[in-house]
Amino acid sequence: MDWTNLLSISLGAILINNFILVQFLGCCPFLGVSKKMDTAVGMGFAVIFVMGLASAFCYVVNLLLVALDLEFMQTVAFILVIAALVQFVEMFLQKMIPSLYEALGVYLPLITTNCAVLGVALLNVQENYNFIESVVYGITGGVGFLLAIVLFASIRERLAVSAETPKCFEGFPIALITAGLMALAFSGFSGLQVW
Amino acid sequence: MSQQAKAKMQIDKAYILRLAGTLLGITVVTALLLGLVNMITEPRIEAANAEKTRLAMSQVLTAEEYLPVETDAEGVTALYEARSGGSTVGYVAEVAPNGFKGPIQMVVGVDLSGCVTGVSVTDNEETQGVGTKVVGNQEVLDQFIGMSGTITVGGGGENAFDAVTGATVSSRGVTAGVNTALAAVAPYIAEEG
Amino acid sequence: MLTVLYAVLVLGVLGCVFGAVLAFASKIFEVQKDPRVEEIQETLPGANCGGCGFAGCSACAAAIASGQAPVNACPVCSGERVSRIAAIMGVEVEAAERRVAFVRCTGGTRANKKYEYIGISDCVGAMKVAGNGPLECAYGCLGFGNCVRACAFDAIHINENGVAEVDRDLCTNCGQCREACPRGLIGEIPYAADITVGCASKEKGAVSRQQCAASCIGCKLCEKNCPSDAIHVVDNVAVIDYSKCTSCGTCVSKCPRKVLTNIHDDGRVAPVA
Amino acid sequence: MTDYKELKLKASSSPHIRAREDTRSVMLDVIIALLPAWAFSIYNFGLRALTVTLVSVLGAVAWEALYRVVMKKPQTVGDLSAVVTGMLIAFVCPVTAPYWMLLIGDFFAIVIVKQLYGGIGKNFVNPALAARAFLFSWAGQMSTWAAAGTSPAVLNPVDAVTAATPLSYLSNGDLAGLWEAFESPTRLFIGTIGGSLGETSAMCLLLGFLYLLGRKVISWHIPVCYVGTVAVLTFLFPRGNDPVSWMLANLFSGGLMLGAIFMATDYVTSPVTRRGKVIFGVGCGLITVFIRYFGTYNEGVCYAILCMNLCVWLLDKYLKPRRFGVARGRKEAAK
Amino acid sequence: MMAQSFFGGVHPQDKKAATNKKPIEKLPPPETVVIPMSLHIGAPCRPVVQVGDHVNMGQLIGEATAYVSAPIHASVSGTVEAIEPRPHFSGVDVLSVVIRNDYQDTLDPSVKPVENPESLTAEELTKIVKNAGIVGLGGATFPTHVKILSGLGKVDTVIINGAECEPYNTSDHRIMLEYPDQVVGGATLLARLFQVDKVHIGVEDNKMNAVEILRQKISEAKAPAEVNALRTRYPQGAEKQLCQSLTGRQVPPGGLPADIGCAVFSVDTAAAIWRAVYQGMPVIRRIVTVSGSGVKEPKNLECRIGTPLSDLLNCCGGVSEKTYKLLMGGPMMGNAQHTADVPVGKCTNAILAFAGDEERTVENPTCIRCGRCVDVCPMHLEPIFMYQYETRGMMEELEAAHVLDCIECGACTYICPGRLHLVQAFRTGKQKINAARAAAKAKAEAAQKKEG
Amino acid sequence: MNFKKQLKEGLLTQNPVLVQLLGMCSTMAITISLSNGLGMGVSVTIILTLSNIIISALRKIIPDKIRIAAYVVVIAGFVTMVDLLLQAFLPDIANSLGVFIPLIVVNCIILARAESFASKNGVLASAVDGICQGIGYTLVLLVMSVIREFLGSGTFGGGILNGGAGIRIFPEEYGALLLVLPVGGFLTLGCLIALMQWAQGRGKKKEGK
Ligand SMILES: Cc1cc2nc3c(=O)[nH]c(=O)nc-3n(C[C@H](O)[C@H](O)[C@H](O)COP(=O)(O)O)c2cc1C
Ligand SMILES: Cc1cc2nc3c(=O)[nH]c(=O)nc-3n(C[C@H](O)[C@H](O)[C@H](O)COP(=O)(O)O)c2cc1C
Ligand SMILES: Cc1cc2nc3c(=O)[nH]c(=O)nc-3n(C[C@H](O)[C@H](O)[C@H](O)COP(=O)(O)O)c2cc1C
Ligand SMILES: Cc1cc2nc3c(=O)[nH]c(=O)nc-3n(C[C@H](O)[C@H](O)[C@H](O)CO)c2cc1C
Ligand code: SF4
Ligand code: SF4
Ligand code: SF4
Ligand code: SF4
Ligand code: FES
Repeated sequence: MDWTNLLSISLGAILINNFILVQFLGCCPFLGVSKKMDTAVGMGFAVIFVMGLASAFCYVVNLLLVALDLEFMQTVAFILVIAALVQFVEMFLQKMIPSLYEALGVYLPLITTNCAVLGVALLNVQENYNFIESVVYGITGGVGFLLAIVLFASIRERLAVSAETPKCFEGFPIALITAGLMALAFSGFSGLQVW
Repeated sequence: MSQQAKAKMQIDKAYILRLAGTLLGITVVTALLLGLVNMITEPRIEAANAEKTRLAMSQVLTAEEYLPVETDAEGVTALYEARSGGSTVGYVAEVAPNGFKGPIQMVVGVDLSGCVTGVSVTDNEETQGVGTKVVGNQEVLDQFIGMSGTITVGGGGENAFDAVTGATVSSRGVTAGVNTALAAVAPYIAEEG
Repeated sequence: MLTVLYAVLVLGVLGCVFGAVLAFASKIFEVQKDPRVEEIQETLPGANCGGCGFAGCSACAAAIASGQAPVNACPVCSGERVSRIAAIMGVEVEAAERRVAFVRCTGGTRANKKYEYIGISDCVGAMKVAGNGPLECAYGCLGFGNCVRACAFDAIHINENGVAEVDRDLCTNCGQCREACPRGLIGEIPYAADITVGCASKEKGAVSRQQCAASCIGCKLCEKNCPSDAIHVVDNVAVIDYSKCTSCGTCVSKCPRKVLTNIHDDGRVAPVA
Repeated sequence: MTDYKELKLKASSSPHIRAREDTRSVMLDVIIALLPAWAFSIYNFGLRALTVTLVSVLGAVAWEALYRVVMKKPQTVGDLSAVVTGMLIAFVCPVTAPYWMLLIGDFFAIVIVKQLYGGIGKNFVNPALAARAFLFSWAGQMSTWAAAGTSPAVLNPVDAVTAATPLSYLSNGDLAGLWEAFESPTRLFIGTIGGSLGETSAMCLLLGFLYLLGRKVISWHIPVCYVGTVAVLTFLFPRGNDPVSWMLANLFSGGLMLGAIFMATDYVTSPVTRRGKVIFGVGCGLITVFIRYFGTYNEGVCYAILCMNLCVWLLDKYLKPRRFGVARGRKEAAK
Repeated sequence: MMAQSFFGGVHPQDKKAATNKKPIEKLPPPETVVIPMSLHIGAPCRPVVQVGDHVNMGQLIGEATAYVSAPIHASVSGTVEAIEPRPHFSGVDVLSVVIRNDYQDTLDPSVKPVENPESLTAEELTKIVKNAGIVGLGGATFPTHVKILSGLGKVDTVIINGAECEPYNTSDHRIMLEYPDQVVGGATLLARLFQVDKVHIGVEDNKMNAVEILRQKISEAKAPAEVNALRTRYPQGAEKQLCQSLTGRQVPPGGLPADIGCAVFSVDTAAAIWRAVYQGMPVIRRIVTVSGSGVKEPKNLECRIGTPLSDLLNCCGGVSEKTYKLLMGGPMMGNAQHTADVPVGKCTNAILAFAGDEERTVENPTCIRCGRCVDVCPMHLEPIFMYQYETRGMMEELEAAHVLDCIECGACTYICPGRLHLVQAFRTGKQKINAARAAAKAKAEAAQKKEG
Repeated sequence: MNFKKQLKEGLLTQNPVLVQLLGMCSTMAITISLSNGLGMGVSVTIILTLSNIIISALRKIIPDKIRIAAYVVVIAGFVTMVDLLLQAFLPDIANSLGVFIPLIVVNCIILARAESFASKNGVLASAVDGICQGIGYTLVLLVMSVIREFLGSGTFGGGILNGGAGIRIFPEEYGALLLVLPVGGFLTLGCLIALMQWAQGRGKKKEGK
């Protein structure tokens, strides 16, 4: 196992090509569930969980598709897998681990339609990642999402207690501008090459 | 599984069948349609891709046909032997060096004397306005024509590529690509000559 | 053709399997919920104003659904909304007359000040500084807008005279402003009321005349002239009994201090010349 | 005697006396502390250093005034914070940066970063640094460095003599080349080198630091932790075989001193507690070295501070001062 | 010994030079005194005289109505003219007894020294303190006998507070200089009361002459006391900070000094205890510093409780017509007055008139997040955030930020370059929180009653 | 059914991006040239309309429990078809839209319309809804593209006009590069939504008077 390779995949997914701030994948939950820190953290972990699982499952499904020369069906097959997975996980948690469901539950359905999850499955194929790499990419992509959403939520909390924004900028506009300034800060990591 | 759950499932067999059946129906129809569309488009997509590669190759080295050659040179995605009138006129290598943001897909033509005949970038993710000054500017890339051996970035001299200010990384990238191609082709030329 | 067949097979199998798995799962992991909670919550206004006494609209919905709170627990919901909730719960309620908040002061810039106040814009805060705030009148609106901040419906504002004024159409009578006002100035009138008393000063006439140009001095002219016995001076200030008031406007024309107004005349409290 | 009824009294809540320092005087102190570095830049780069700074300051003040007028908000240019921002924007740009670029930078800093959030005290990233990052839109202009001791033309500096900055040697790990070009750490310290307008002279910036410390405008925590972290990391992981001179070269080149003294300490975008400040400084140091070593940008200071700006509320939230009367280490009893 | 200090605090110009060398002058008693029935924290007194009654100086006119309350005495002899609400320095009108002075100063027969001061039991002493109407004369006016009772048995360190950290004020300083016997005598009584072998007297080191005089008196009288010079730093005199400076212990949140074995009394309180025991005199006089840029001739005055503020100012040559602020108390903690008619109370240690630029308020206070308020808060709070929570109505967050710990010292507000009205916001926030708590409690009680 | 009303909703009052705040990923990611905006907009409109039609037609058949899964498969099917067709016939656009074509599957607009409109309304109404919402989406993409392309690269009509290079309005070196990078996506959309909110506020004020 090549550790540096995995590390560089992780670093890429977290900092350099952050799913939200650089690749624009998963903006809806990013903007929607970031008013408060605790919900943002919940969402972040839910995304990590689902992105990891989706990477693994889609990798397996993709093996089948490739074997049968059915690459053009990737989108359909992946999204079916993800939708089913999310729904299954949701039902499972609701019954078996209600406390975790309470914490994550409301966010899970949102994740089905989260670009980041399908995105990670498709990018795994594009980058030719093997199973381990795919899973690592999925999880660290989720970690990048968590990082971004936690910082974002913390800033939005600060804005809620101090900012005086013009009326027409209240709500989403200022949130987007905030995200833009975050992306500006993260642009310092672009092109980072550690190994 | 608990007794209760089992009982529940038995009662609902019809329901389960219905769920599975509906999903089955929808997926089957979708798959059918997709398969059909794919049948129509696949040849076209393949043809388009092949044409694109051919076009790129013809830009860097004119020849009648390009025959794939096996190579295990590092960093080379594909190597073609360019033939015209039955004889080899040179080689074209597909390489993908790292640029500023990701791999720069490019093809490099090399003639039998080991000189670059042309460089063409087929796909890249470089920054618009910065990296594209290198990868999107054929004039800059044409600097490579005629160079051989190992090319350096800047520093003057015959085999030096003048980096574009502000886009050193992209410049280094394409240069590395050309060097990889030259290195991959070298053994074949040696054989030939 | 083979590809198409494979496509159909693979996706069909996937679909079938997931359909079945989800179906099983939905049975195994079934959790009972009271669907009414959600329905009620959708009917509630969602302002989370707290007027009902529960921690936000969802808590209120849960309380209503479980029968802990009456169907009209939400003070903000009136008429149609209440009957919808009642329908969800399967009970009946009778509609009550709509009432709104009313600020019993029109002094503001016309009230005399004891000193120049420097400090935070907060009525409670201002009252902690010398002499219960800068106004000479101990009953007047301070105009620092605690009520405005308390209102979840944007229904109360500080007007150009520097006193709070309720927008009756937006007001839901949730009572949040009433609780927020340290002067206890905000009362309640029927939505349909016409005549209002714009002062709450219990000071004797001689004193309140000195303190504010817009004060009720308790002269009783209104009381004496009211044909319906609907207005009385209680504690040096006029009070209207809306069950008797016919909106004839006699008192308005008699009031020497222009404290009485017919707010439906021009929709707002008339400024005193 | 006095007729007490005639007095025009005011009343407010206690306290009734206030310290002399106000926002304006604090900003004035920062401007004063920036003067040595500014004077040095004029010595180093000629008259254009003066005009560029003036244009940037005027631009920043004008944008702020304009925004306040248009939005019908109380005028705030009097607090001089826009002047500081304007000066610092000029300080972090090459002296050859065209005037229109500076004005765009001013707009970005003042209107987008600062005023949209409500003005002074409300923005969450450093306006001047955000402006610099935004000006990298024109990466070519932002990475052309006039050589020290030359004076680019005031109006059209296209044919200015350019030269490599110490940072470009550092990013290639070329310590020998660096000393060949710049002689000694002393020269780097004094600052007769190329680079952004106001960043070259560590000496003058440290002078400003001492002034700010003496006036109690800033505390030592952020600058010392920041520079200290960079020093330790560059000493421990040198490129080349001379850790000490590698470390010194890293400390005195690029915007480290300017950033650590004037920009990481910006009140608005740094934590308010001491513990928060320490972590903030260390974080800035870590990211700076990380980007300098591995990034495509030669300089990491700007992005390091911007990234740590994003964490300020977290640091504020989780690094509260220890509550009075509650013993250290003991969990606070709930009520 | 330079005692270890507390965290934070500020160092305003002390401005004490205007009066700290001026001996205490006796102000002639006024024509009428207005004695409010609320001169202390706790329940107001019930008047025990009627309009038209003749009263003697030192006679009880208001009796305590609750456990936390202290009796009130006539400060002159004469006839009761009115019993009605009158302006009070707290800002609201308070029921007051108005006495027309007959200028006889007829002493009430109840005013007589204790016969055997050396052999008083703790119980007897506490009773004397209570009957003399002694309350915390350092400003808090908490009934001293209640403080003693709640501290008995728990206290191992008795502290006399001579810090006088507020700028301008010099009344405690003059007391220590001119009545060191009373202070040391009070300390001796307190030592006996709490059965400690040493009483700590804390004095800021800008009053070294007082330190020396007290040390001399202590060694002369062999009193069980020790004087500690403290760093001059506001709020050195706040009791929690003083305890920390002298003992290194911190009073837990919501707690009292007694919880860490301390009891704090101001020098004036100590002197009052001595007077109650050795002269039988209840609290009817007060030493007041009259100062500030608006006062023509700053002085230290001894006056009767109930003297209108205008009398004191007049005695000092009146005030400049540019005077824009009248304060009762020091500039950091005192209350702004809207009229000069309010009377001197037991807590009045200073009267200030400002005509210069002390105020320095601005039209649009704006926080620049400088963090100075956090640095100076002696209670380790974060005023900047508490302010934001208060002004945005975020009461839960405000409470979680421990606003209730705030001692309202005003250090944060003093230092704030943005000129925010921080303390006022905290006072307001505290009131709202307490009101909400009371409402919740009332609601719960009502619900319980319904059920029960 | 009221075409005009639905069109107004799609374009303004219920604009999917500016008001419902849906489908923001693609809106911000791909709007750096006119061709991108147009390509994406038209693709989404077509897919939205088709999927609305099918879902509306099937709404009575699909059981609730597998609703989402079924919708998603239908949508994904259309997306893949469009993707394949684009690759075959418009390879340049397919190339520059990249991964965002398959990602149309998860574009919240489509699922949101399926859930909130198509699953409750008739086929015809759903088709119209798809078209109107699609036009509203496309319009925003076009505006974003034009702004970002103009300020960022100094051209108009990139990828379409002037043989794909676009019409140059000012020299490339003056373009604010960051506007075509992620930063610019966030900022431009933020300002656009602010503009929308401002217009709404004014509209309300006028109504009030
Ligand atoms: C937003 C942005 C995008 C950039 N994109 C590229 C790029 O695609 N290719 C490149 O070589 N440099 C790019 N750069 C510039 C590099 O970061 C770095 O400044 C440059 O490679 C160093 O060039 P120099 O040594 O020629 O001045 C970009 C810079 C910025 C700010
Ligand atoms: C309601 C209340 C109860 C108090 N109870 C006691 C007590 O039991 N023992 C005590 O020593 N002091 C007690 N105090 C007095 C405080 O310790 C302290 O002297 C007073 O709050 C003012 O102190 P400060 O001037 O430092 O704020 C009490 C104060 C209040 C307001
Ligand atoms: C900020 C602050 C400053 C204080 N400064 C003094 C002071 O300088 N001298 C003093 O005697 N009491 C001062 N006090 C009051 C003391 O906290 C405490 O109430 C007093 O010393 C107790 O003694 P007493 O009850 O005898 O007044 C101050 C209180 C606070 C909150
Ligand atoms: C010590 C200090 C440092 C400052 N540094 C900066 C800075 O780096 N960039 C900037 O735009 N403004 C700076 N300012 C000015 C001001 O605080 C800043 O514009 C605020 O961010 C505006 O809200 C500084 C002010 C002070 C007092
Ligand atoms: S004005 Fe008062 S009662 Fe009316 S809605 Fe607003 S807060 Fe509620
Ligand atoms: S009505 Fe009451 S709360 Fe509202 S502004 Fe007037 S005094 Fe303040
Ligand atoms: S918060 Fe309270 S205790 Fe802290 S400095 Fe301010 S007034 Fe003093
Ligand atoms: S001292 Fe004032 S300006 Fe500074 S952080 Fe505190 S409240 Fe803000
Ligand atoms: S469009 Fe909604 S998450 Fe991407």
